[in-house]
Amino acid sequence: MINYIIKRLVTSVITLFVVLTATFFLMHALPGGPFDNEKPLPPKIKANLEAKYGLNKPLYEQYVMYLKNLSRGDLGPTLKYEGRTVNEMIAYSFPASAKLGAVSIIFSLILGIYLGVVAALNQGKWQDRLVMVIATLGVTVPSFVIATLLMYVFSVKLRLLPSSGFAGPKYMILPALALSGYSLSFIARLTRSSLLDVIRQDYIRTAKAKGLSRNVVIYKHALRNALIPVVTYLGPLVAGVLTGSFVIEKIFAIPGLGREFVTSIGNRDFMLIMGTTIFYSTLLVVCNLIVDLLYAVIDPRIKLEA
Amino acid sequence: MDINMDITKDMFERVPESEKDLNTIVRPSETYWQDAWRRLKQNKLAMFGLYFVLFITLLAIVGPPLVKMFRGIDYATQNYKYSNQPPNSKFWFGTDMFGRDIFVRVLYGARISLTVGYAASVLNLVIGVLYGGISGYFGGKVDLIMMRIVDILYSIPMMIYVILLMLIFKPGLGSILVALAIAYWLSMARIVRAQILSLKQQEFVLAARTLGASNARILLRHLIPNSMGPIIVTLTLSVPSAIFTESFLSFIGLGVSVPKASWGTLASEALEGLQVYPYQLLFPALAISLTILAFNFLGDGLRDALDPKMRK
Amino acid sequence: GCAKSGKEGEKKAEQVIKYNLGSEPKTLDPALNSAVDGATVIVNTFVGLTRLDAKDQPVPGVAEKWDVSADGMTYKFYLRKDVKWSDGKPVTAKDFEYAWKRALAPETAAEYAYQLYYLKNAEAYNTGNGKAEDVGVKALDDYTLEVNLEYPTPYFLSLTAFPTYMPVRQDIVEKDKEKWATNPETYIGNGPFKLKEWKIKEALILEKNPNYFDAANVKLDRIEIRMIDDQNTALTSFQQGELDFIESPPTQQIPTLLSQGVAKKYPYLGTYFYVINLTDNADKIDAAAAKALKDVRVRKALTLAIDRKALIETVTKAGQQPATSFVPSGIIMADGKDFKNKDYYKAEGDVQEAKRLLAEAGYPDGKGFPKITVMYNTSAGHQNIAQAIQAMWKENLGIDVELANQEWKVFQSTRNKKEYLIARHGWIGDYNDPMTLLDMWTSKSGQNDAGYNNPEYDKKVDAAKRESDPVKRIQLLHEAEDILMNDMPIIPLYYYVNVVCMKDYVKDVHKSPLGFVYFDRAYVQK
Amino acid sequence: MERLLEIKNLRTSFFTHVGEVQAVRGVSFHLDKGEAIGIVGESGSGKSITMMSVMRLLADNGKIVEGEILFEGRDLAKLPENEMQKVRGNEIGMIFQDPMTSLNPVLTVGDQLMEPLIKHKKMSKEEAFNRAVHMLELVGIPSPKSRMSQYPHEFSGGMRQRVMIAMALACEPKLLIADEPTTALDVTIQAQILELMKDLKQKINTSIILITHDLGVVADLCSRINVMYGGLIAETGTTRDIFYNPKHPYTWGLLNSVPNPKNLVKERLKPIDGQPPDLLKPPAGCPFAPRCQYAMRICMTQRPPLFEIGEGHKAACWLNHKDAPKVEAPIRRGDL
Amino acid sequence: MNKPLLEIKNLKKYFPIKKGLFNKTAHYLKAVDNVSFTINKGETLGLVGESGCGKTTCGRTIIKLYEPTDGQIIYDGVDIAKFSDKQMLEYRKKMQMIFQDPYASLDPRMTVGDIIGEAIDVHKLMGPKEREERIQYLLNRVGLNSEHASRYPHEFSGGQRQRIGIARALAVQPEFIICDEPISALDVSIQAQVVNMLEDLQSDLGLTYLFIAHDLSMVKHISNRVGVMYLGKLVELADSNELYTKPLHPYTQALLSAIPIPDPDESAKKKRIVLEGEIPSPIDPPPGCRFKNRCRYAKPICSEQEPVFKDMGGGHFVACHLY
Ligand SMILES: Nc1ncnc2c1ncn2[C@@H]1O[C@H](COP(=O)(O)OP(=O)(O)OP(=O)(O)O)[C@@H](O)[C@H]1O
Ligand SMILES: Nc1ncnc2c1ncn2[C@@H]1O[C@H](COP(=O)(O)OP(=O)(O)OP(=O)(O)O)[C@@H](O)[C@H]1O
Ligand SMILES: [Mg+2]
Ligand SMILES: [Mg+2]
Repeated sequence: MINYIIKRLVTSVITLFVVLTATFFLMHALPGGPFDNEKPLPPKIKANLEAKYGLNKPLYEQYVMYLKNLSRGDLGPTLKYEGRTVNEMIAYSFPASAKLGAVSIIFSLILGIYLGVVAALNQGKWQDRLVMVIATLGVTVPSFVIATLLMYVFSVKLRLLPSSGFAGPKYMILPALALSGYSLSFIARLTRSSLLDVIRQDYIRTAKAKGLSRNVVIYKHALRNALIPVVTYLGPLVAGVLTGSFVIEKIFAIPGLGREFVTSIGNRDFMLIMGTTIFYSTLLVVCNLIVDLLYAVIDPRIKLEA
Repeated sequence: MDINMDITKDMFERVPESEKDLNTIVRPSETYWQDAWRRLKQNKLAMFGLYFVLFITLLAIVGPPLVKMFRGIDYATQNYKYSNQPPNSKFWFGTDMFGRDIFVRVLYGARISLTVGYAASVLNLVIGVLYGGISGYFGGKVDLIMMRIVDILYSIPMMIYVILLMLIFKPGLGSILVALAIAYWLSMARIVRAQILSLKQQEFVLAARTLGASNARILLRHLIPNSMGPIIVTLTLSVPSAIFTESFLSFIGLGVSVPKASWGTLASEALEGLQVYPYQLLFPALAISLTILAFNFLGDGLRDALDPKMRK
Repeated sequence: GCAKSGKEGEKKAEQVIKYNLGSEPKTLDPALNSAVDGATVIVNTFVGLTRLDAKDQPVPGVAEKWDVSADGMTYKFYLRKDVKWSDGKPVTAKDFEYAWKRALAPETAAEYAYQLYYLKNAEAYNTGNGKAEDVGVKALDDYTLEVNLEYPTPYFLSLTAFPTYMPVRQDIVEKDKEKWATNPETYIGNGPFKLKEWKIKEALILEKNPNYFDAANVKLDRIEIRMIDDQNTALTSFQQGELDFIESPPTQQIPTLLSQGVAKKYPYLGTYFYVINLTDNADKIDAAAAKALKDVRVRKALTLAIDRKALIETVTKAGQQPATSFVPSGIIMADGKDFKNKDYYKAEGDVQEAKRLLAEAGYPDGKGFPKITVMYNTSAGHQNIAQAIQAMWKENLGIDVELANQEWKVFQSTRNKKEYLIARHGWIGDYNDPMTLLDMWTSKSGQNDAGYNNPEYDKKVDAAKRESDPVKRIQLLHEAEDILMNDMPIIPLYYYVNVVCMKDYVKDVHKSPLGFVYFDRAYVQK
Repeated sequence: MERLLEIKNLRTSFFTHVGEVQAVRGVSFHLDKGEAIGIVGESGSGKSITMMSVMRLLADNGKIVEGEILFEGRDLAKLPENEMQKVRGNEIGMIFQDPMTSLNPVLTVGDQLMEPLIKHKKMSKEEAFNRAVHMLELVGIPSPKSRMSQYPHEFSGGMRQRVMIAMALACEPKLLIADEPTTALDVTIQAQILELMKDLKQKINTSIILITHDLGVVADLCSRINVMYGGLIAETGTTRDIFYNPKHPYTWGLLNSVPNPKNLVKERLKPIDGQPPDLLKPPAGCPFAPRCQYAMRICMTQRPPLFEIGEGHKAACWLNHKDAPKVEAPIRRGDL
Repeated sequence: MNKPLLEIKNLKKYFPIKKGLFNKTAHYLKAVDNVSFTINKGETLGLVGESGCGKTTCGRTIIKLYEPTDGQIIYDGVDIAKFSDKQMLEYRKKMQMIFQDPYASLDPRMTVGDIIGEAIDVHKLMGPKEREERIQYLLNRVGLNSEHASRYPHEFSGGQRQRIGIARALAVQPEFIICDEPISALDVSIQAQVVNMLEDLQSDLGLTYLFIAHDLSMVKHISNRVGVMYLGKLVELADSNELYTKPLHPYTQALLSAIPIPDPDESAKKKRIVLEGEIPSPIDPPPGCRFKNRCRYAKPICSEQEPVFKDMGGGHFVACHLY
């Protein structure tokens, strides 16, 4: 088990290293730098700025420097926000995204699984059809549309919920809903198909033959097995949702990390690009690892062997 | 034991062997595809999906020239007199700020969106399926490395590629496809790989190997065709996301340039004016949603129809 | 606006304005800031030697009076003695000297250092070719500041109200160079408000500064500044009452908002235009198109074929003014008159003339005219304008135009490297003088993306810079603009306006033509 | 002897999109208290579905179309679902063919064993635990206590089948239905399980219905055998009747198609040619007729009734009609 | 008849079980461990044993679906154990395999004709017309109709599918066929059909079989000689009648006694040797005789020394310390 984790971490570090190297050089291949503005700066001023951040050095030197700092856990200063470090920005932005993401994931899990169960148990009936239509739209309609519509209905028309900011639980409802569209639908679809698989299994027949009630059969015997494939998909899903969504954060004006991830590229904020990419990839790796460990908890057959 | 039927002696004559066909297959003779088609036909939703997809594709092909012929306008014709008109008998879907007929623009947008959708599917099919297939089939180190590459591609921010691509390629459908080709097949590759991993131990694969079939043959003739179910589902789900990715890429500047518009760009442009001109969003969004649903119904139906497990 | 000051004894409701800045400021450090969002915060937390009044004319600020030498090259500022920092320490001339030199120091790497290039030897120091001691600013004593300029600069007194010219406190800055401007504790200003709290990407809270020398006239207790960058969201929040004042509502809704009186228009010192690549680089893109565009008749035809009125009414919609010259209206010159005094062409354009010119250039009805590409940076607004112009050129001239858009930074690099044929451009003035616009088209200007090169024009602009007689100077500037508009390296489209939505109970907020918002005289009347 | 179960003219169908699959087409038999009977027959002949009808565990598209299932006088076919739940696992226990897939992989063996006890016998956790341990001991699982907290995958196939048996017998049901309990197991393990069942039958005195397609398996354990073919009973009788005096050509074929290992001279096997019938369109007459080498015209058109051969021995074959030509049963009884 | 067609010498197939940080192989699953036997031309060698004892692995290793870990596979005088895929291509026409699961062994998406014809395509044996004829011939040979060529496997019953599998194996005109439990998934009444057909084919085409099954009575029926495997080892090998009448190894004895007898009287008379416990894990099996923990006669030596596989006369081999 420990061996397994260590091994996973080692391969992950290698993957991360490639990701960060590729991102570093690709990013520097982009035209435009952090200090190119609508009003071009006098070359000398630009040079001063570049010198300040070490961007005047040869690329490989910057790269080595970056790795050095990274090994100390220092992601460098942001080029966009004067006087702020990338570590600070992430430390500040991630909790907002994560909080929202956590609410959204919990919501998606509860409702998604419930809808999936309803659909599976009514396979082919209208409930199933309805759930599948909703789930299909949820997976395919992009979140900005969902978000805009939600805001239009609940903030503009009904005036029930605030449209922007992040000041309390009531501010989280709309963005969390919008953010859940995809994951909820995905989980519902997955639960449905996996539950349909499971309820044809022999052990479900066994459970019924023991005279257990329908609910016990479904929720105790079937659902746990059905959730195993759901769990495998949870890794990237959780990582994705926790780091936030650019669109949702922009629309609901949430000070999260998802926006940083996208805007840093537009700003050519090299440090922030690297920082968010590394952070996101690491989170992905960790989530996947946790999910795999969780997988072993849910499914006793899985032996984590390296 | 009361047998109250007329039983005559001659009924106890032996039936000669020749009259019995011992190997008849009771089921009607159908090819695999006939059978699949029959099952698909029984699925009403899937058939709705199929007809809708065909209809909208046909409309995309013949719609714009017909409108041009009869009404003399096309997707780019501006007329400020008619700016921002709500739907009416002249402009069924209303007009946009330039006075362009949204109906015509949606028709034309279908061309781009569907082309992107179909092309993305082909890309997905070719790159994703082959990549995942090779990775899963060869397994071991090959698999490890190929899957790490997928992870890496997955982790590098998409915007970076897109911007770099923009420098290399001229904007247009072609460059959208290149952009999609880089990172669009990752989930397909993962799904196919998982499928192949479980299929490759099946006895029919071993049988092919004992016959001396090459790896390529086994992969292309046996493994991939047998992964068709998940492949089709992934494909149908990928069509809408391709449609939306296109609008994003077009907005960034990689895709088709204005005044050409796809459904995705029509929708995202209209989003801003949602409060004032909701109909400008309604029609493209409806077109997308209906098409997505149609594709998904069709995909689910196809998966069921093609699944050998479902026919026993 | 002093009606309320008498009732101070009453326990009145807290005076708060909730304002949407639209984006997280890059920095609040007056030296380092180069953006409008940061400037808005800085002008409310700092005050310079001068301030701008409601008509944007300089009035005394920290300096109560000043002397100007006859050649206009030397200023002597006499500072008020009662000006204090928000922590109570007095503001001295040294603080100005320190602040200006700090902004110029190469290691500070201030983007807007060039705003101080008017000072003698400032550019040399900033570019590493001179010494700090030689820079033309000197605190003669605690309350006298002497400034020497490179050129006579008639608008210098406006500049001293500009964020880059704000004083900063040496002890504070040097204690924590990196972060002093991010922390409310150390962000010590001398303006009407002080920073209470900074929630990154969420909100900036400003509070009345009791140590402000003119605190008696500041009525607001607090300004809550939000950073909602989505215009639709901002408008929704505004409509829900979560915000009192937002900038640039969504274009589509502006006509309605304006007609309802919710939105207000303010002049904005800037022009939206298309720039034409006149360099040889253009040949590499499309030799035929480059050749056509190098013909001034073609450029004029393109300009005249645009109906700017229609453009503004149906596309941009925010009540912008059609640009019939390069320098926008609204710059009041020393003679008390608006600089803009003529239309170089009609706002509706002149299609007949355009056709004639195009035919003369050898492309009757657009026949044989090469396909040209208009490049813009990715944004719905630019895209709409481009589409409209594409249609107008097609209809009026029979010219086929392709549109291409690029990501912002890529676009900048494309435009700057002159790898385009026609590109979208826009310029917002840095200070309230035509020079801020005309200066960019001199052949040596780093901002001359057209590659326009007319020695005559260079001469006029240079002469205007050295001219100390205001009237002659205005004349020279007009002559320069005449040359520019005759050569047409650019196609002006419209003058920017600032559209904001403000609740009707928000009073006396001042939105300057440079885009800054001044809250020092604002109040709420519910 | 007292009747425990009596099935009367049971017809069960599945309604699929291709049509009605008549899986069981009129089956009647009975079982006395303490008795063990076997049901043998071709794959797909309806053995499992008959018993699933008794348990009322048919798939959603399956339906008991006709017939009565009298269990101690109650008609299970008409019992409401919640009443039926009290019968399942309590009065009737059932074990299935594949022990590898019949236990829930994510629940401990103990948990699964205790479930019916807690549900039906209203035992406390502790009582149920002790009882479950006892049951494991009974089916011969060493160190049963520690095994309780293990998961099915930690058990071998034979052990899992023992767990299944322990589970089915936990509530001391009056009837144990074993649906091919040894088919998926190795011969040596099969022998263990059969011994165990024989043993338990004595100890616990439950009645047993053993479903199998292996005649060897029933020979030892069951007193009576029903042979099924094509959704119908082909022949029914005591074990001795079926083995030594079979009256149905399908029974003959079944007995003949297995090689006799005692035969030292190699002898050609006698297979039953052809394929089993498709129950979507069951033949009008005898379902075995198309494969029967003695098939007569009547067999093709008229379904044979169960001809009484002797006391409790019946065969559904027209050859037993008085007008039919006499046929000598071609079994190799003499060889043995 | 007595010329060996295939000689297996000390065949081993170990599956590595990877562990640790750097994929170090710490354990081996010894699925086939030092197995030797010969198969003569035209004979049928039966191979029985409990599930997981390595029968399938043995068969698959012989036909090189698995790379042998060690040992020789001498086919017609040539050791093919180390042959590459390319070199094997020639032998793929001589050796064929019939699989256990009639459902999983036919590609559900190919027509029966294509399944049978695949070998012809792979080896480019003949043109389209001849191919067609050959497929028809093969279908008839295994008792199916020519019209079945255009159908799909799912339309066939288990027995028919198994015949399709046989036709596929026959397509390359092999000399040697490994039958891996070809009948265990079939109905009793159908098993005999397939067995008879295999026998007919053998006599008509002069085939040699390695017949793997766990049903001893069927193996005995079809085989000339029978080998008994236990946990990766061959424990006994003898003429089939000899093995049945005079089993030497305690495991073979137990196996024989466990066969259910379809005769109530016989069955009642019969004394069963019920083996305690189950087959242990083949991962790193302990030294000594692998059967010792279930053996009635186990002696101390059994846990110390591995019994050698010795000839007890007349080609009756056994690996047991009792002898
Ligand atoms: N859910 C179902 N839908 C349609 N047909 C079904 C269903 N379940 C069973 N059948 C059909 O019912 C018939 C009887 O099946 P049953 O399982 O009783 O056979 P069996 O005698 O138990 O065979 P086996 O020995 O293979 O277990 C078969 O033809 C089968 O295909
Ligand atoms: N590809 C493989 N990788 C690892 N272990 C394997 C592999 N194939 C088989 N084994 C293991 O090798 C051992 C022998 O398996 P094999 O399939 O040869 O047994 P068998 O005698 O054919 O059993 P059965 O009667 O169940 O078919 C088993 O323990 C099995 O788990
Ligand atoms: Mg069954
Ligand atoms: Mg095997």
